[in-house]
Amino acid sequence: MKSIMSRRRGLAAFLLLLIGYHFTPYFVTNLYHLHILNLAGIYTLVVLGLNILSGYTGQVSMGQAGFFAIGTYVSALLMMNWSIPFWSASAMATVMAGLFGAVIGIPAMKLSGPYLVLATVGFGEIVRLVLLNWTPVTKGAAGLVGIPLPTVLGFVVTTEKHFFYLILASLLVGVFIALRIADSKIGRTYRAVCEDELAAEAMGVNINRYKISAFIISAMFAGFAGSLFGSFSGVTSPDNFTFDESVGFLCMSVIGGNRSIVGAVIGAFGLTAVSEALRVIQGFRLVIYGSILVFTVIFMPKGIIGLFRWICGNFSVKEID
Amino acid sequence: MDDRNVILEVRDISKRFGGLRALDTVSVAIRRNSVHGIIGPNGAGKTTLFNLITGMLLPDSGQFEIEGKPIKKVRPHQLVSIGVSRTFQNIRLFKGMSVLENVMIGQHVHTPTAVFSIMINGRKSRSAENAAREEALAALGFVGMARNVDQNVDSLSYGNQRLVEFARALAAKPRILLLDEPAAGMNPTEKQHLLRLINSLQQKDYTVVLIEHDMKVVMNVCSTVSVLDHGKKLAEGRPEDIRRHPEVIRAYLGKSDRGHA
Amino acid sequence: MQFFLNGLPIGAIYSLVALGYSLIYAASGVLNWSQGDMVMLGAYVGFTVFFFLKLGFISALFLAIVVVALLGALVQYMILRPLREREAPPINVVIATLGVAIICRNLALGIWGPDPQILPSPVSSRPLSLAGVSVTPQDILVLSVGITLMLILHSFLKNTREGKALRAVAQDRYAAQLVGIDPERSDAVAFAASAGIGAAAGILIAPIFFVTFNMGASIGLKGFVAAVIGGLGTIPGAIAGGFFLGVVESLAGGLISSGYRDAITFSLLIVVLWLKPSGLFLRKNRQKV
Amino acid sequence: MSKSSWWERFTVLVLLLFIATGVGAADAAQVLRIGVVGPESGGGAQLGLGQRRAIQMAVEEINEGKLAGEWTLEVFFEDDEGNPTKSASATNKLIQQSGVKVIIGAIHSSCTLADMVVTSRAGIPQITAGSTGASITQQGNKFIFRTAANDFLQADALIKYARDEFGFKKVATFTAADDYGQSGAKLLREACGKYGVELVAEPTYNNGDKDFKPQLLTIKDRGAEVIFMWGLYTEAALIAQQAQQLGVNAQLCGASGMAALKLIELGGEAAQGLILTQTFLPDSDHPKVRAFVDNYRDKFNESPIPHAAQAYDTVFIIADAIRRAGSNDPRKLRDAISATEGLELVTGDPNFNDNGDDIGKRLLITQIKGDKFEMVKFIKAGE
Amino acid sequence: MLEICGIKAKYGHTEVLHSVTLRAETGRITTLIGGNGAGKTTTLNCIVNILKPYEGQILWKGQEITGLRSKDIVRLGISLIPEGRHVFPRMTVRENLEMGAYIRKDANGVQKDFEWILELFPVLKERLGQEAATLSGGEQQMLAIGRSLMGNPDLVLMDEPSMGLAPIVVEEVFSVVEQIMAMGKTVLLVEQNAALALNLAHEGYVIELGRIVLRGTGKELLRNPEVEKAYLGL
Repeated sequence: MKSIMSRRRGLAAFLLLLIGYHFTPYFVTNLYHLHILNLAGIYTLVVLGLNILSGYTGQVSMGQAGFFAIGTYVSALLMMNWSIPFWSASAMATVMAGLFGAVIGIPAMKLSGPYLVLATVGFGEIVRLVLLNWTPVTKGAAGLVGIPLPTVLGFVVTTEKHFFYLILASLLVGVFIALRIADSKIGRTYRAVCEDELAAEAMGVNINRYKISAFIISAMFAGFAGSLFGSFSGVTSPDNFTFDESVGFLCMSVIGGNRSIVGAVIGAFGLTAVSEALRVIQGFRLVIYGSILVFTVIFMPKGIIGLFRWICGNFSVKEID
Repeated sequence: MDDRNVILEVRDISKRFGGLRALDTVSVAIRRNSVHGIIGPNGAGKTTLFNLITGMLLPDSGQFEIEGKPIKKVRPHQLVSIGVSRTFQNIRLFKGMSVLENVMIGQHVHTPTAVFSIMINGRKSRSAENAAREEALAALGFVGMARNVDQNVDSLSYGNQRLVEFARALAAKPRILLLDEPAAGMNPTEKQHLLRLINSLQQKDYTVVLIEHDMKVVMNVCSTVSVLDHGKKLAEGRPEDIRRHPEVIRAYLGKSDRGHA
Repeated sequence: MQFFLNGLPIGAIYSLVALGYSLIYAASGVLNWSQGDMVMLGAYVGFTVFFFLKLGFISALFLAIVVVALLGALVQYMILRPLREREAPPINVVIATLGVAIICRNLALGIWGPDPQILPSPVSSRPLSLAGVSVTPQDILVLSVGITLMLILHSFLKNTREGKALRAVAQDRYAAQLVGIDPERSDAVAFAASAGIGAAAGILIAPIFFVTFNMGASIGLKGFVAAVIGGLGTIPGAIAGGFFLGVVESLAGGLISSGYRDAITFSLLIVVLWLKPSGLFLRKNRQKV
Repeated sequence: MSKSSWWERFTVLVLLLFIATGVGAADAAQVLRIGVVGPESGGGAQLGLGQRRAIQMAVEEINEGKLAGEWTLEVFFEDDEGNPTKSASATNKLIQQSGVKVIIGAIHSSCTLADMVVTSRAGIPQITAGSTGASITQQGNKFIFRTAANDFLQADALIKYARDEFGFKKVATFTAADDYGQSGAKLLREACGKYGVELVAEPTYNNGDKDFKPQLLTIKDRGAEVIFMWGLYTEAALIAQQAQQLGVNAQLCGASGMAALKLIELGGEAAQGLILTQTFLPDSDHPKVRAFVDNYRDKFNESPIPHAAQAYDTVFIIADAIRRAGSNDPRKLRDAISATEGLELVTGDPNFNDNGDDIGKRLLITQIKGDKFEMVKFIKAGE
Repeated sequence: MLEICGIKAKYGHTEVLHSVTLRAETGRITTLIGGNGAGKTTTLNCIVNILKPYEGQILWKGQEITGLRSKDIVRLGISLIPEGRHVFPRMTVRENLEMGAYIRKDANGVQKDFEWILELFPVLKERLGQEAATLSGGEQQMLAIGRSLMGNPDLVLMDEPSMGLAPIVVEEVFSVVEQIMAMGKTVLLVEQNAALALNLAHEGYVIELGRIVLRGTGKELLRNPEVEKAYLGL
């Protein structure tokens, strides 16, 4: 079975890369660079979930910032108001985001294309507006200040370097789970639902259940990422969760390569790095950023991972995602 | 007809699309272990009948029974558990997926979805996955596509795509298999192969319902043939009777002179 | 009553923007996320014509429509046609139009600066009182020009060769090719018409809401909501959806809570989508231009 | 070295590269690097770009006039798009990459709060010239200073003035649903209580809203005689216009956030008579103000917004602090800033309290007449 | 005269035409018959370049038209009446007919053809103001033919005009096909109803799996036992 072999090879290469990445703090001593890597790591978690949702089941979401926000606020409020430890708060935030994912998944059963996009946009905006206006709980526009730092086995995570390892560990788990989902019966069924709902249904797939479950999974990824994000930033406010943020997540997923877990990682790191690198240009920075988006989707229709696959030709990177 | 021998009964089914009466009080009884052909000119309502049986359309009136049990408001995906699976007239494979993956989807209801086990790559999920793969490979082996498992379905010829779809429907382990023009796009060799497959299915305790244009196929494998025309059942009987049925000939040839053979 | 009337002018603007979405969606199946930024560019071009070329309001309106319409056609030919030729998935088209929006917005920021600009109203701003409710001449202007534009668009689609070709492409792209229509050209016409209508909307609201480089984001989103509520891809739906949204917003803001106004609007939208995905104002199946 | 693995060598190589590109380079003597964070694109771009221009101007003036003693100021700008995450990244970049020793910014309170996490960890003083959110200076963070106008004094002065001068009894507030607007709303509410006027309505709006008629109609129905706005000038101009259209006769008042000449331009006729508290008057005879406004107009061909004046002053505070500290050590710099006194600047005589708030700001009550603000009352600090 | 020489075409990765060669003589009816999925419609789509053949040549009146844009092919007088009719559903019957003349500039000629078509299909005359979607299947087929004739084509390609129609309507449609031919136009008719088509046609081709397997005059093919077995099979 050739595919299994090349898949193993691809996975091994990818894991080797991650292990290499593990040593990053030894040579990236610039805290700013480390900070950006950490941020990219958190974004990657969101994009992993989104990739499963929009890449595998074809349900495009432009409201992912809403789930991200729910994760951030729920875990932050639990830690601040009830002194719940980080990991429990994070777990509850993840579950809460998942619940909202289920709620949004219900209309998604009936909707597709632009209608679903708009429903998710609406969801993201509703979340942001509620955070902004529900002042007694969310502190409104001022946001939450002094979100506690996470504790891992009694060790308080404080510096960028500490966060680097916490985020890296989360990322490894996240990538592993995403790969497992993508590479299992669930991922296969998602792709089938995306390719042909009718045929999938005729083969006994309960498409509604699968569509909702994809929303739940993506929401949980975003929710967990949100809980990390809150503690990482120390403060949070509705300004973090605008429509533009959701658009950014979607761009990462598509630019990296929709329907590819490795692509999600590449997209999140790549786009975060590009948008920081463009700081060199002061004036028309975002004009160039927009142009990059346009050119990529025209000339790399399958994202960066598609380009890799094309270059690698026979070496089937496709198999590892 | 012996009732115990009827596995699928269609009773007085009607369906309209706008002004068009696609099916008009059609009744068909399918006997266990038979190969039942449904023929008729284009637009006669054959595919509509399949779509109604599989729950993809809801009938305006009438009902279905499988093994004497009425099936009402059953969602399409639940039909597989009841024991019905189908192929499509315009091949509906999952593009961008491999042959094996396509057929493994057919196994969907027969393997557990062990969510937790999947996430940790546990033994339960691995054994389920292996079982699904074995079943899918067996189905592919049966239709003679075992060599192409890793190929993308896009790259197959029409005939082979039909075979993959056939294997996918078989992998769902149905009691009743609905085949919508399985021979369309097949060359004579492939058709022969298909005929053998359908015949051997009959011996394996399957019931096959078959929509087909190719009379050679129909005449060779079907034990009973129902003829639809403009939403109505025109005739039903053994193939050799049907081909001489004057109504059927008229339906197929219109009022034009057929010429002489 | 006052709330209801207040909703009408802004409703007319939403209708115009929604028309743009629907026209493009019907013709080419593309959801153009840069529609709102065409509104912004229209307002800026109008502003520039008015202040730097010192031409009147009417010529500003006219020139803005022409310039932005050309830009719309350019977007179709430069960006969407290559995407279609490469058979790019719909999500790539979404990202491409979002990219266009980002480019437009920040180019405008670079060219016209961050400060809001004002385009003076050609009519007096003194309110008139009619039967206890006050309306401004500008509101009346917005409504009348808006409705006129809708009528012009309607007649363009009904009576001109290009307009009919556009409808034909929208209804059946394949058959349209068979009678000799170039669908890419029709798409360009749809983009141009949508951008032109958007530009007109921009000029109309410029005296009321000012001109800013990021005005396109919210108005674009609202126009999209209006188009979907009315039934995406239909002309009457877009118009009805726009007015409906304008009035609902005004009522929600006035009677329930202004802070949650948009949240209410979006919740309503999700409910509408859930109950009637084909839009509020149209029978099922009755789709497209 | 004989046993060093490849990645150790690689690490050294990368480190050398970073040093070569000046990342870890030691500061050249007598240069103080200042980092500025603010929104130069996105919603608050007018504030961010106003801040950039004023700071650029101040730095040039200081360097030319050797006003910072032996020190030369070097300034680095970063855009945060009004997004707290990007703001924190930008601050990180300024500190780690550009090696700045003091940060000016940000403008959105949410961004400033996010930046403070970074600056306090790094031990770098941060001065915000724009954020007024109450929580910023109430955290006991010793590295944050604020040169924005003091909102408490403004709210207090406005309510008192409205009561004493016009005898208004029924008032309404109409505030932005952001940090700035909501802290203003709270202060106004407290001031109303203090001066015994009745607050009949407290509607809010979201930034970027265009239609304020529903809220204005509510205010009209409740019979408010005066409306206190707390937000930015674009919205204020729209509110003024729509109030006029709806026939709302209440007196309009606002605070320094909206005090820009652009307000007069955008608001047109409807903005006439609007009463504002602000920290400087563009038409004032005060020599500092004159010089600032004239230079700014010469350079950028437009009038400065109050925020620009505050940012401009902030650079002078830093110049003064570095001259006194004689070292660009962030801690010494911090101490020097907190000891600022006796400077006469465009918006007042800066003087920081224990929280880091500038309590030396001038406060003027002005009214829009024609195309300018006219002073109607001067309130000295601490009054 | 239309000549197709060895065209090959793919949908995605699947080759559907393996080499199709046929010719349609001027002023005659040529028919192409074959089962579902044999490549009949694909051949027609290749002629008007909706699907681009990747090999082979198509000549019209001796001029190569392979790879020309669809709209230019239409201008050369080739018109396809598609399978499933594809009338513009939300346009009135009149508008549909007008769209047929999209490429024409001669207003007088268009008007004349318009009147002629209404004579040909009296039923359309009664429904000029009605939206095409409200027509019955047979009426829609008439409209599709009428729309095509409005372009004054020299070559009419018809794809399964009998599909889904009642026998009596089919008869009407086929009598129109004869009238079209009588006007000197060239007709290439694709049909699944082989007996009907072969009875009408001067010349017939049998296509199977993307290959032409038989050719002959209509009468010859009707009597051919191979055709008999495969397509009439009764």
